[in-house]
Amino acid sequence: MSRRTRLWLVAVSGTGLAALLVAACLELPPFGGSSHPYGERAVRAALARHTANTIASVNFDQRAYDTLGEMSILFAAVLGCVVLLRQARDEHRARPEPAEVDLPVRRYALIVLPVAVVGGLYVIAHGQLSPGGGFQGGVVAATALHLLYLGADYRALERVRPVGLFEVADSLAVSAYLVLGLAGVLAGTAFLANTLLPYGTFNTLSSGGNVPLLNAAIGMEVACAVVVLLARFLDQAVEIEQGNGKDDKDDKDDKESEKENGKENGA
Amino acid sequence: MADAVIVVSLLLVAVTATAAVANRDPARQALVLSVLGLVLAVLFTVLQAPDVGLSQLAVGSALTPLLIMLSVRRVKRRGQPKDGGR
Amino acid sequence: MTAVPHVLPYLVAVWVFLVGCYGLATSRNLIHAVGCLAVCQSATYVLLLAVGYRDGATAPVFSDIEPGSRPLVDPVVQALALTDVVVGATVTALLLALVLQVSKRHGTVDPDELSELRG
Amino acid sequence: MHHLLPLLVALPLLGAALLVAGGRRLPRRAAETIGCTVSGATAALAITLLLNSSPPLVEWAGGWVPVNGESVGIMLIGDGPALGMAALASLLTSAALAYSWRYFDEPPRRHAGSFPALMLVFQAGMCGFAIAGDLFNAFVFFELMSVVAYALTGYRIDEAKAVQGALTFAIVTSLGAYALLMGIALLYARTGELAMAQIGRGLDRTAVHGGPDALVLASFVLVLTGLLVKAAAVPFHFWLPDAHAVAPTPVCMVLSGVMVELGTYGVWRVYGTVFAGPGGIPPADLRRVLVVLGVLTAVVGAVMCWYQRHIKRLLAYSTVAHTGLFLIGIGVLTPEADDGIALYLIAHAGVKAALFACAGILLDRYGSVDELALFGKARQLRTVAALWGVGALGLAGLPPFGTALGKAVTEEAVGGALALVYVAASAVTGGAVLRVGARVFLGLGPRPKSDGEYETTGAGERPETRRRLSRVPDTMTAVPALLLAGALAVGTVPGFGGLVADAVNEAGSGGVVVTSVHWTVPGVLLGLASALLAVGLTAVAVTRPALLAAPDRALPLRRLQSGHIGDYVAWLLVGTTLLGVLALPGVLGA
Repeated sequence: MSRRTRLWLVAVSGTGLAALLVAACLELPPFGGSSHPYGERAVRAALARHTANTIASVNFDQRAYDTLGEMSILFAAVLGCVVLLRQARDEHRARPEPAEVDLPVRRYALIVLPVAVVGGLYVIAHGQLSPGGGFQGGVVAATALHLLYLGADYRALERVRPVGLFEVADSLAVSAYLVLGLAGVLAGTAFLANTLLPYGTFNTLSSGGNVPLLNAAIGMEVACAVVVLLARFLDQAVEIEQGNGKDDKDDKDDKESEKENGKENGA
Repeated sequence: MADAVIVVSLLLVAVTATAAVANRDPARQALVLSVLGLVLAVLFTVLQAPDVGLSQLAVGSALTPLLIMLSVRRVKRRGQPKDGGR
Repeated sequence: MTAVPHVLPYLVAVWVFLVGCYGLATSRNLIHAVGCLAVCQSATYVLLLAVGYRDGATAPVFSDIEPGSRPLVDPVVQALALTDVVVGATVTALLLALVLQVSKRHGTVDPDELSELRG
Repeated sequence: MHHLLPLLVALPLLGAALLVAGGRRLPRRAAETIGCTVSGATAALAITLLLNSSPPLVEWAGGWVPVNGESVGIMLIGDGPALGMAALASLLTSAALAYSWRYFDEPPRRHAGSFPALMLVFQAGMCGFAIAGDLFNAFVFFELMSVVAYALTGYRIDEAKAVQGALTFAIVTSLGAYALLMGIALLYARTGELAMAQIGRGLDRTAVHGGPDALVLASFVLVLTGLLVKAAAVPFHFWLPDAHAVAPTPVCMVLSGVMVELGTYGVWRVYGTVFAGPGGIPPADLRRVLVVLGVLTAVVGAVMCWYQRHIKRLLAYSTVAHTGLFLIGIGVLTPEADDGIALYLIAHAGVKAALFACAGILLDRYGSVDELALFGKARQLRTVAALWGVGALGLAGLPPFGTALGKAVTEEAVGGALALVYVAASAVTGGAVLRVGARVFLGLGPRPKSDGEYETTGAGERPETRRRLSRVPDTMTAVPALLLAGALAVGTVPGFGGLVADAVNEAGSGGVVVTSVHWTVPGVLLGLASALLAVGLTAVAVTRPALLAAPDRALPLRRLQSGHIGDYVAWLLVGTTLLGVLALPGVLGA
């Protein structure tokens, strides 16, 4: 289809869809309305279970099963990226040269890095009390780790970031979440039921029963998943090269990546 | 007051989203997307959703643009086989 | 009454979604297309949170307010949006991984030049 | 019993997590054994639950049982169709894992478990979607199965076509999923609920002034867009041939056999529980939408199927055609048609997966899935040839296959001209498959010639096994044989049809209806007619290729399948608008 035809199609059908959606918007309850039956029930349920942050309660207690699905999506995407961004038959690895970093950049990165990682962990730990939680903190901590790439260099990053270990930790976090859920079934209540642990004192770190545990599992899962994702993309951007004509034999590839993986480089 | 902030951030979201689509160069688009993430985070915060705002800030304005930049770099690197460490 | 027109947030969401679709359909670069898809998705966050907003309400977090003292915005849509944000990031990552492989195998990221699958 | 429902999701996920955790040390054989065991155990669980699903099971995740009819938890449905789809998905996943046993392409280094792990997550996603009783939860599992499917489709990263097909699939389906989510948000705005049944009740409550309004219409259109993209209805179907033709064979078996059908199932479930009430979309409008799209899909799928030479692509188009038939069946909204479709769907899954398995054997043996390139080459594969022929006749609907029984029941329910669509579409797709068999396995007729430039050839593909097979391993022939036997059993085991019908009727919105599902004389005759027609088409195509070769008239249709992502997105928008237009009269009339 030519670009012109496609543009016409998009214009015509887009107009139709826009008309439909705008008509629907006019029928929606006015913005800022006060009818939220499910929301009010959720708030009551959260208070009944001593969880100060209602969103954490919805995510890790009332709709924890959704979060299970979401966590599996992240897990699957990481697994998918590991598979898709593996070293293909006709590629080889090139060790990146160490490069000089400007001193201010290095200082900045090295100062911000611990702050950001600790901040991420703090955000994870307080998920059931204040805004934040496993997702946010996990992403922050994992992204912060990559400041090391900015501040020092790729090899330094590789030393503190054994990707394989993070993959294992990722799947262990998933298992932990599942096992916590299955405990409910074994105890005769329902899957992911938050009835086994005491709910604790409102507004303290250990309140909410299962919620802090599930939150921690998610935090670990997200942090590890993001580390692995970024590692795969960095790998592609920095290390893996097309085997321009050389067509490495498999065993040679094997050795090279084994070396990469053994982390025995003395850089 | 709060209403005015909501209106302004909504309009900013609309404008930034349009800019993100209109920017046909992926590297520049990644920058616009990170601005979009920031504007969305502001909007969510004024809509009283700090949790979502925080994750949007982490994901939308840091992680996604970072992934896009890395991909752009990889795609650009094709054709020029030898390249430095960063 | 509020100063925010009743439908503006919804219209913004619709606009963002349609703009993203337009960009996706006319994109000349697959990385750009993935970015447009991310724009489409941000429409869903805006819509969800706009649906859950309530005039004069505060965030449903009780670490610093008394329960029952003020009206609260809907926490459920926030949890949904949170899920959605994470899903969006992972899908973007997977799509970019596929784009990288397309660029390696086809030597281009212009959808106009991909012509192996047709008919 | 109902507490075990979430295990359908948790069990395979746990298996996948353990596979990845042990990935580095796990030898390949152990990983595959674990994969097969977990997948099989889940299948057994699904079947056990299915046998206990009368009256339907309901589970509230987290133990949030409703108080005064209201709950904050997530509802899982364990009725006949839900558990049936979960069992079907689990069985096919097990079959695919058994098929790939030890012979599938080498796994990524030090990630021996990644292929079985992905398959297990895929299984979890499909089961979760099937048993979801909450609209947002359905979206989450929709995304889960889509995300895994993208990764599995692009699994063979050395193949240019594979990564392109996977990307197309990913972009189109993701856009559909976001449309679905927009629809869910609109429904939430209107009703303030997320459980499907509650939303349906909420719509009825708010519709006191009578009938649906633009908001209901828009949410219906958006939700259906997402589901129909998955189901691959025309014009949302373009991603399917591109993805299914290039995905690894074991993945194709599951994608074509059950994932696409889950989209159709989703349409049935969502309409029945959300939009069927007085505040939803009137039945006449749904009928118009689904029958028009269904006929369009069946015709386009069948015609395109006939003109393919890439064997896996040909099978993919036949899936499109059958999706059309399923949509017509659920669109007429009679309990008999629902029963027929349920049977048809089960048997079709067996037949289609078996055919893909045979195509995979060709690929691994000869390094090609091109009808013309393989002409007469596969003469010595007698067993595979027999399986292929039987599968083709099953696809065409030859009694006593389950496909024929399901088709016959549906044909009687839809009646008239629509029944002709069933006969024609199944005959053409069955005939196309039979034609491939006659040429490839028997070398009948003159050597065919390429008939145009605008096509995808299947030659020069890399086998999926480590090296070309010199001998076909037993697992690779046993799996399609078993699948075909299953499809045959659906039609022949006495009482099975009645069981399926009871399970479907119990779950349907029409209350308790007693339908009888059995072979009738007209049904058998119609089945024989389509099988004969398929054989006739094959005979003509093989002996006089010029007569049925691609005429220029089909070229415009083929040009639509351009492989261009922008085009597909444009078609998706067109389809969404088309849905709106088709369903509009009910809203205007209200």
